[in-house]
Amino acid sequence: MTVDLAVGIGGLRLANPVMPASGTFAEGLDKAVDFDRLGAFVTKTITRELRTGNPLPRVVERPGGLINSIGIPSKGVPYFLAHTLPYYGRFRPPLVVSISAPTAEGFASLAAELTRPGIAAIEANISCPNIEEDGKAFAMRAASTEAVVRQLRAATSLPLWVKLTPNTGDLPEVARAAEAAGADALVVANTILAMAIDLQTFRPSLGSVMGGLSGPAVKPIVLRQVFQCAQAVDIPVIGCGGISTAEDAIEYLLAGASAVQVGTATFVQPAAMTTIIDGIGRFCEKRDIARVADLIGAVVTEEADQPDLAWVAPAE
Amino acid sequence: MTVDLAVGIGGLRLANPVMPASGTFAEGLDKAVDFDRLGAFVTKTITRELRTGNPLPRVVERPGGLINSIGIPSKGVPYFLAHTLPYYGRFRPPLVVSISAPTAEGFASLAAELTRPGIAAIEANISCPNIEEDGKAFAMRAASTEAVVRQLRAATSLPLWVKLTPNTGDLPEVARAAEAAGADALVVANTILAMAIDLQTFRPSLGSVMGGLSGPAVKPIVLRQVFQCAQAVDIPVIGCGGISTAEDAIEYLLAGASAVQVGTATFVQPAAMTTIIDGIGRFCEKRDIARVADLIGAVVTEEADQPDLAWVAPAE
Amino acid sequence: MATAKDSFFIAAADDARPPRDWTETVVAERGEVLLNQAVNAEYRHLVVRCGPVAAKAVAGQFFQLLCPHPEGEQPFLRRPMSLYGVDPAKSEVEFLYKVTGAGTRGLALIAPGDRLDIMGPLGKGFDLDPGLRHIVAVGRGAGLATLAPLAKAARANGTRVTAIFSARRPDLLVSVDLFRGHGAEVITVTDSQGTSGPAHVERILRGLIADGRAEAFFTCGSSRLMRVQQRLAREFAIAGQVAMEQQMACGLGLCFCCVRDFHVGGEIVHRRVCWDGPVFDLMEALP
Amino acid sequence: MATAKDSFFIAAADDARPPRDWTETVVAERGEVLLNQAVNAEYRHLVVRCGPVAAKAVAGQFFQLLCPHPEGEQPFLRRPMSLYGVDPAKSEVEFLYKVTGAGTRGLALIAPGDRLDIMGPLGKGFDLDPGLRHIVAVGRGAGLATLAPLAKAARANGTRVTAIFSARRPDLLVSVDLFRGHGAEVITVTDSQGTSGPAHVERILRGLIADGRAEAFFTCGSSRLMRVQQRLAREFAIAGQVAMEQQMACGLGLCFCCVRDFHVGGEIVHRRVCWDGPVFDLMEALP
Ligand SMILES: Cc1cc2nc3c(=O)[nH]c(=O)nc-3n(C[C@H](O)[C@H](O)[C@H](O)COP(=O)(O)OP(=O)(O)OC[C@H]3O[C@@H](n4cnc5c(N)ncnc54)[C@H](O)[C@@H]3O)c2cc1C
Ligand SMILES: Cc1cc2nc3c(=O)[nH]c(=O)nc-3n(C[C@H](O)[C@H](O)[C@H](O)COP(=O)(O)OP(=O)(O)OC[C@H]3O[C@@H](n4cnc5c(N)ncnc54)[C@H](O)[C@@H]3O)c2cc1C
Ligand SMILES: Cc1cc2nc3c(=O)[nH]c(=O)nc-3n(C[C@H](O)[C@H](O)[C@H](O)COP(=O)(O)O)c2cc1C
Ligand SMILES: Cc1cc2nc3c(=O)[nH]c(=O)nc-3n(C[C@H](O)[C@H](O)[C@H](O)COP(=O)(O)O)c2cc1C
Ligand code: FES
Ligand code: FES
Repeated sequence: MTVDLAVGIGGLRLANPVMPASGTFAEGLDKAVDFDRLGAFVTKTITRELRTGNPLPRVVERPGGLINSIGIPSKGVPYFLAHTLPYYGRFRPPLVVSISAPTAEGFASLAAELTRPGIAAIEANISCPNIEEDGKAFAMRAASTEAVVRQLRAATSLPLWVKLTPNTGDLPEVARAAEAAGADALVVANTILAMAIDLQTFRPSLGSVMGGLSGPAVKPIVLRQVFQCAQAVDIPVIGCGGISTAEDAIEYLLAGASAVQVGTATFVQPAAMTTIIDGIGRFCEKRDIARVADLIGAVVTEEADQPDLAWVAPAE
Repeated sequence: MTVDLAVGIGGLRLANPVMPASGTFAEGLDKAVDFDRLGAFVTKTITRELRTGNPLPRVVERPGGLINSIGIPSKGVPYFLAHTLPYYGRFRPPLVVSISAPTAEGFASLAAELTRPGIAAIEANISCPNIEEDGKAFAMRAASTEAVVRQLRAATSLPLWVKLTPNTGDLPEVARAAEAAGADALVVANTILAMAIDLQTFRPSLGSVMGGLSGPAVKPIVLRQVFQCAQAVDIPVIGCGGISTAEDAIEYLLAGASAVQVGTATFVQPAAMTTIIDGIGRFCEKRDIARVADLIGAVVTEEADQPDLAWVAPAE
Repeated sequence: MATAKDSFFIAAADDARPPRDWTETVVAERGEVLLNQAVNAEYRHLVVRCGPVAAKAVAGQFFQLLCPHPEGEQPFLRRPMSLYGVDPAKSEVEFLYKVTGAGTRGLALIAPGDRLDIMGPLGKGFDLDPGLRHIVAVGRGAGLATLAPLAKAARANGTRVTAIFSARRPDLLVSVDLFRGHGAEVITVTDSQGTSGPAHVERILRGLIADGRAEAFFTCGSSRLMRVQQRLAREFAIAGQVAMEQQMACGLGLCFCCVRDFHVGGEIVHRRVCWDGPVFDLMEALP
Repeated sequence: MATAKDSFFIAAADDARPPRDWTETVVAERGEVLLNQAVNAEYRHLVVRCGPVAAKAVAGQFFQLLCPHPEGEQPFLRRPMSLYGVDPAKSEVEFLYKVTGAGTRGLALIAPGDRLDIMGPLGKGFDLDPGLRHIVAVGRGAGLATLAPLAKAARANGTRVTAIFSARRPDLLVSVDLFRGHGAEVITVTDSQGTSGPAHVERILRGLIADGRAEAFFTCGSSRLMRVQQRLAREFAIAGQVAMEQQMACGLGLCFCCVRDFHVGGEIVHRRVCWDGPVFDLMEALP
């Protein structure tokens, strides 16, 4: 049996559901992975302005994951257009460009500038502070999400993916707001705000005090968020958080993800993405599942009992 | 050097800063731990009505933690007063009773009924659905937190601890609301809503679909939340999330916790709490720290660089 | 900051009280592994050196083992295993386990000389009335492990044991010699020989009852066979005890994840298998 | 639900294009450990059997090792280690490491015959001009590990090497014999003998320059000594290369956690040590 691995993300067809997570992928991985095997490329978030990124140390490891505060070192748009864009043009997978800006207008104008051949979709990383409001990330609230996505939608004809933050308590509302404003897909989610303190020095382990947790430790949390978002919206959800194995990816597909992004796992096993693609194929084959798309949202909850979530915050 | 391990929680003096987390402690632990060594007792959350708890399976393990949906099996108040209260009266540590109710008034009347000798403090577990609003947990929002804490404050003269949920995106606001309404201390935090799916059956691994993640995996996240809350309020914060070792506990104290609660670690090492107490003492001794209270909030952040949290949701 | 109110204290704890006379009755200790070997295609026999507290374990009690991590897997919780044998003089406890998942895969990796963190003894064991003359023990699968120390204890009381062992195939029967060594008579029934069905076992049990050799039932490991015994126990007013299993986390009655339904005084109630059991009255158990 | 829009597709990927001719140049593979033993109180020598890709490693490159977990610790990321030796014929790579924390504690536990997941070769190695006749290699601590394969490669080019080795105490000097075996002249300086200070090393270097034995500097492991060489390099217009370290996560230029400041064309710029280095132009490096 040959398994059909293809999935569709809001009109964009991917040869398989596995792609890198923004900020954990760059040209160098080509040494270890055949890029033509990936479902898509997703760039590190770029900004219009030049940035150097955060102070060091930028990474600290914890059991089952890492906290990072890389920030967004960015060489700006001209560099991106001159170097990065043509580089990825050589390969088959579609190129998704992750963007960020401090204002809704900044997002929109960057998206407009990037609406050009060779770019298959825009991923708007709206987990960044909105300097026009109180500095809270756009994705923390439904209203600010809706506002920025609406401007983005007006600015580009490209498929628009919106990457949400796991740090909000209103995820389903935020997801619905992004959908209502015209997002073609949601990426759930960015890293979870976290902290570590060095017991030798009594200082935070990261140069910027707090950072984002990623890796296996966050998987059960983000899986729940993907499940909630997939229930809340009709557009595809792309799962991202702690995926290291094919089993992790399949859990996300079952929970409702139409595709997955792999980040931190690549740091530990550079070939993680292709290993996952192979594993998903084998899983489907063994179970006589003809299309990987049949796994999407296939979790069986109908007969599950009603929860008594008396001391756990409920779904919404 | 003898290290002074005592800490104060809003007027209540604890012989040391280590106590159990609600729902992970009961009479049975007396077989493995000398109860008189604990900083305090914290009971499983009780409710007025009789409850059986959630459907099985109630627990699923993940790397570095477990997801549970025990719910609150409760034998009700008369049983508690007749059996549990006298049982703990035999020991030295103060007894903190965790309570829950579906309405603010229910919380208040339960607190009033429990305001009696032998109970040293009330811990209000407000991470439970508020059936008068949209079913969201009280602790998800500042307004509902303030409302329930205000009624509780009016109902009891006992020290009032308020246990917050880590699932909100507004934690500092919620913390400030609890303080403003009269809380004597905050417990940060309950479990993080999570999910797991069984790849054999395609069913959720828990009978109630979602559950709460606890254990080492959540530590970096909850540590960050304790840091944020301790910055936001003047009342003591009790840290709770993934503490397994003395080092974990000290990290929480440095981040601003005045005491810590230990939950899941006890399931793996029943003597975890006393091991942690001993370890904190040794740490202070080695570093010539005379009072464990000197560790509280001692993290050094003044010289830390300003973060460029462009793709991580900022502190608030 | 957080310490604003610390200046005056209400002394809620009465530190002046004299220390209680407390000793631990459950320990988690890193015992030396003395043996860890396969006894057949499914089961492995594990012997661990332990301290005096663990060596007080009795039949029907269990331990929670902290299993090493096999490559690529991270069992987080301990795994419950019934006491299969105990020698207080030599300070040794024994287990019989089947490799079924990550935890037991990790267990299988341990070599003699390694240390294994065992926590116990846990739960309520069998209540063995020394006045009994003839009892029947019915076990299947790992249930045999649980019944083995019962056979030994019965012998010490002068109680005779007839054991009915059920397994999928004859080569998967374990502990037959051990039971015979404890003076028990062993009757084996297997799926492959078509002898393990409830009807056939019921015939055997009726025979034992008729012979006066079934003053009490002790069972573990098969709810089908438990139901047969419940029926007979009701019919002939025979007492019985059953050791139950349930997924566990704490093993000490703290977490309430291991509850099962029991039928007590006309009502269905929840009991914690780790704390109220694992041994329960036969008539109260529900499959 | 999520698949609502899947009915029509824009084929963004040109699946018809012929497959590229791609081969991996970095692998993560589980190589057999052939040796893992202490060479002195601080350093251990590790030899791992590898495949053909890893065996192409050159001096100055590094590998990322996936360290086993020591009891109670869980190093999550790989640990970077310089190539200390490589034998393409035997398919072996060698490392020299110091136990400093959880990862290297885990490494120290591996026994010959065990498997270790090594990933590499990574980074930009030394650029060794075959026209050079005399070079100087200055190393301290683990820096000596990095320079060892350079000495071997230099010899293959017919380039003569004078190596200055710095350490806290004479007994902590490693690889002296290895370097001599590669035909290098070795000068040792130590803190305990008071010979390792920058002033003394500068005198030695000035001597080598005067003798025409310093056509290029290669250095690793000491920023104090690097600064001395930078000064002399500027004064005498001598080329130089330095291998730098920085905490790493991915090792492949993906994550930007390993950046350092470099001085390039009058500007301070960030460079990724794992990708743009670890070997950099001596004059661009900042301590
Ligand atoms: C009181 C008690 C005594 C036991 N005594 C023995 C014994 O003497 N010998 C023996 O081989 N086994 C015994 N078991 C069962 C044993 O605990 C499980 O087989 C073991 O926990 C499986 O762990 P694992 O990591 O290998 O497999 P997992 O991957 O955790 O599970 C494999 C399968 O076993 C099931 N399982 C997991 N935990 C339990 C559990 N606690 N009880 C029942 N099923 C479970 C899972 O649902 C799954 O289907 C006992 C269980 C209990 C509760
Ligand atoms: C390119 C490169 C090549 C290296 N080559 C060698 C070598 O050949 N032999 C050798 O012994 N060591 C080498 N190192 C250093 C080695 O990587 C660290 O000592 C190791 O990662 C420490 O890991 P640990 O878990 O044992 O200690 P940890 O507990 O992680 O750290 C112990 C101490 O080492 C520091 N440290 C951690 N990671 C690094 C790092 N990547 N670079 C520098 N310091 C670090 C920590 O800040 C801490 O002070 C090299 C480092 C780099 C970047
Ligand atoms: C080092 C690092 C850098 C990251 N940079 C970005 C970024 O620039 N933009 C973004 O949207 N997410 C960024 N992320 C978040 C990841 O894309 C992803 O959402 C997160 O790591 C969770 O996935 P994982 O557990 O598979 O790593 C970064 C993560 C890491 C670890
Ligand atoms: C099995 C289990 C039951 C719990 N029951 C309660 C409860 O009844 N009330 C409550 O406030 N928190 C409850 N909690 C949450 C814990 O008190 C604690 O907040 C959480 O587990 C995080 O701490 P830990 O990582 O140390 O376990 C429970 C946690 C577990 C694991
Ligand atoms: S396993 Fe925790 S109560 Fe039984
Ligand atoms: S370690 Fe990731 S970029 Fe260098």
